[in-house]
Amino acid sequence: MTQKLSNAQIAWRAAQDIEDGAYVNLGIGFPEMVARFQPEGREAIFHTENGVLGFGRAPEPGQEDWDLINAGKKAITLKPGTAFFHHADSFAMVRGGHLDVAILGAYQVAETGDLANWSTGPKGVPAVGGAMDLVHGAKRVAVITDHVTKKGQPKLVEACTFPLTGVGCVTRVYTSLAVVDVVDGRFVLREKLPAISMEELQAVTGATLHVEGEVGDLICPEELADA
Amino acid sequence: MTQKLSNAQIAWRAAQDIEDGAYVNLGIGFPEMVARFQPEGREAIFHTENGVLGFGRAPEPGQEDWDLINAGKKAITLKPGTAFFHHADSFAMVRGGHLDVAILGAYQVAETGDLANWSTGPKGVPAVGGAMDLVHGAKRVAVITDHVTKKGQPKLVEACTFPLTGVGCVTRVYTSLAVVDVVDGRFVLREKLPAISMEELQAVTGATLHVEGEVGDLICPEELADA
Amino acid sequence: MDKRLSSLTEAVADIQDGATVMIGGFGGSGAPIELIHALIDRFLETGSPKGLTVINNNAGNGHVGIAAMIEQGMVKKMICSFPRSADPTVFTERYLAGEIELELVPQGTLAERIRAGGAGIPGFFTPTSVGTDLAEGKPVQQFDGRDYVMERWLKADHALIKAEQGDALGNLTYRMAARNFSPLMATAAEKVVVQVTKAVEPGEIDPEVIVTPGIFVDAIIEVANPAQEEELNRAGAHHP
Amino acid sequence: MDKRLSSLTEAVADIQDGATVMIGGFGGSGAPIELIHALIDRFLETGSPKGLTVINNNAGNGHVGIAAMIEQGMVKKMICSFPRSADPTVFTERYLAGEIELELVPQGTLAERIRAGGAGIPGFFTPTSVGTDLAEGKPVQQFDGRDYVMERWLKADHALIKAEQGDALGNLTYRMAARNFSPLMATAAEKVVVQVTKAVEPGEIDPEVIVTPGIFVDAIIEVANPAQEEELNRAGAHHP
Repeated sequence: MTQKLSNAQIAWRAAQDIEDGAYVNLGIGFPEMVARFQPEGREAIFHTENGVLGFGRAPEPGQEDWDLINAGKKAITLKPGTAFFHHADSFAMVRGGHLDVAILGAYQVAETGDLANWSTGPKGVPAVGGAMDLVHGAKRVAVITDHVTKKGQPKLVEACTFPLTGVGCVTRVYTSLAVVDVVDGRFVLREKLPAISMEELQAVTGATLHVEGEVGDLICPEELADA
Repeated sequence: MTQKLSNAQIAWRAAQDIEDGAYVNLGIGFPEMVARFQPEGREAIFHTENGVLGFGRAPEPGQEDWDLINAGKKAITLKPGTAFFHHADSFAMVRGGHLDVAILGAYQVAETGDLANWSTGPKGVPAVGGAMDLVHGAKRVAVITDHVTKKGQPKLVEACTFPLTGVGCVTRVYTSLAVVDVVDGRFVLREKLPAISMEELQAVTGATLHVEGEVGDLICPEELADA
Repeated sequence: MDKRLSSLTEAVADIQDGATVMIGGFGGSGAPIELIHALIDRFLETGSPKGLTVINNNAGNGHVGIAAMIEQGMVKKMICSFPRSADPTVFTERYLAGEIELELVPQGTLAERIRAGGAGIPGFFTPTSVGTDLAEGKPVQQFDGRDYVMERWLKADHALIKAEQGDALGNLTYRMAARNFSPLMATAAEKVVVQVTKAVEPGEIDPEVIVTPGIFVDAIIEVANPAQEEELNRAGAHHP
Repeated sequence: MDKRLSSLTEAVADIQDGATVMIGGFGGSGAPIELIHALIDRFLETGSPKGLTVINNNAGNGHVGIAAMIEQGMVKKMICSFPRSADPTVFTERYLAGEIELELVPQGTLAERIRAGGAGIPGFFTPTSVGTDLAEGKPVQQFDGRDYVMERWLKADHALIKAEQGDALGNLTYRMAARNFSPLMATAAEKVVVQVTKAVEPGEIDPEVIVTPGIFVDAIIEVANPAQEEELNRAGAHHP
């Protein structure tokens, strides 16, 4: 089992579930990539914690205005309809349930929907940012992640061993091998790579994958395989 | 004892204690009159609950813009430096202790500093507005009032019999006869009309008036006597 | 995505019997008169919506706007800080007759409860009303030696508000003191409908001066030259 | 009343040892570099202020701004949400050596605590951090069947912030995402000093577009062409 989705392919798959006009927050780092793959004819409106709604793509190198950045401190651009606001209003949008979707990275996701994505333990400098707010604010909290860690350990688990970001908050996980929903404290497999068997997938998953109805084929654009 | 200050004179006296640059909220009705009497060389900045700071005087009749009003729904005007904001920000100014002075009317003030100014009992339609916020927000809460009710009952009392607006909030009362401070649960007389004796004043006051040091003469401009 | 509607009728079509409705405005400034009157017209035609709980700073003035809603019998309960006005007869009579409920809330607490509803804060502590009748039955807690009352968030099914400019994405500006509660109400209702004096394209409003970002707004309807409640009342207007 | 100061030295003169200081900015956007560097210069000359508690979203980047304050040993404690950056070495080394304290606060909770400090709300409930290590020791209360953590207000002795325009009365506008925490911090500190890129006369800023009304501001100092922290760091700048 060597085949798996690239990060771009995972981000592409997550982007397919975002509806036209949805208000979306993308976590810093890998999740930011989701913005690149909005399906034709749909336009999401992106929110960033630091007070910008409806911003545009990254500027060309050299064209950055460093007062116009996202939560990852990357330069962004204006679009018609962009709005600025302060941090309390920004998190009113988050905490008040005004965002349709938040897409975040993860160290671990538990079958209960618990998420661990801010700390791998007491060593080093802890940093949480807006993740704990987002997981209890957005109407739908999804995770994009490799299916396993770099050392091959499952990231989908029965219970998180890393410090929690939020309890029972994740409803869908897009991994490098599968799309898995959290339903009533269980993982329910929705899609998997055609080339991987149920047994192989279960073997790299730390909790039981349930099947309810059909399991779809997880097929992403080939040209993103190396992206 | 027929001599007493006019409302304009009481308002004038209260205005003398407002420092240059002070942020001031004037209760609706009689207290609004205080704005007319800013001493030469001083300029207070007036706040109104409905989201305007640093506004100007009433417009000429016929020049009103009814989207530019104060909390008493009276038309006001712009001045250089006027700012608009929403109601939550407006009461953040109030509750957060950013106002230097609030000047309010009263049904009764107790020697404890308790204020009753919103309801005279269960009859009729109750209405509170922003008074309960102001009494616990402004750094200094002062009252302007006739010394007695229309029926001659004392308004400065040992304990309010009307429903309270706030507990222990008033620090100075400007009446038609005297200036009285609330100090440690006692009324301390600071100024009185020269023509009234201590005994006469005490007779129309519902709690003991204490004297600490000199009692000043309460002298207001004669030309305001009929205003 | 274009949040612009084409008619006032459409704008108020989905408010159900028994709904809680926040209505912007402080006195006449910011009152969305055309939206309110469209709602009254719907009620007069169809008998619905009725049994409404209305949240506004006041309880109507004269015989237009919220006063007219009350006059028509659409309102079961008012949540407000100051149910008095130049002509509060409509509310006063029904209140004294026991035909309308009143939840009286200090003005700053009303504003903060609405903000809390929009910001996902179910409860907060305020010094306002401590020791008064309006704190009765509410938890009191001490912080740093001072007593505070716990207040709950306030949310609504609908908000009807008035703004100055609105773009197709729902970004809004307001006009002077007509701003008041409207930006808060826009955050605290399930469905937020805004009458704007001028509908514009996205990008026409400077991003720095947007007061209500579009995320809070569901629909906008342009009402050029809107009526001003105070002016209607000074002219003795009635609706209908 | 004119809140304009004539020098940066004057602007930071009254910050005492052990003070709590809110500093605006999110990463480099909105960081009041000139005010911070004036404070560092004062410390280098006089040995004061030291033992500061600094509130900011981050904990400095590179060797300018807050990082330079930490590097000079002026900071006892950081209250922030994200003490990481492109070059967090200064904070990281001191933190791992136990030479600086850290109070880590979720970003939305940090913003709301500051707002609460400015708005006279001593405590509020938030769903953020429920069931996590960051809720340890905090009261939890259920509302409508869901758990919430009680958080306390956050106030400071001083706020140092950066704005775009400021008039003599202290009315402010900001520039794009440089707004972030600054309007909140302006409400929550005893003494608020603002470096503005352009100082103007009252009336020059449209009353509709003022973000921070002057009531929250104690002093402004014009710093035309201010440094941008991100650009300083990309150029490898150090202060001093």
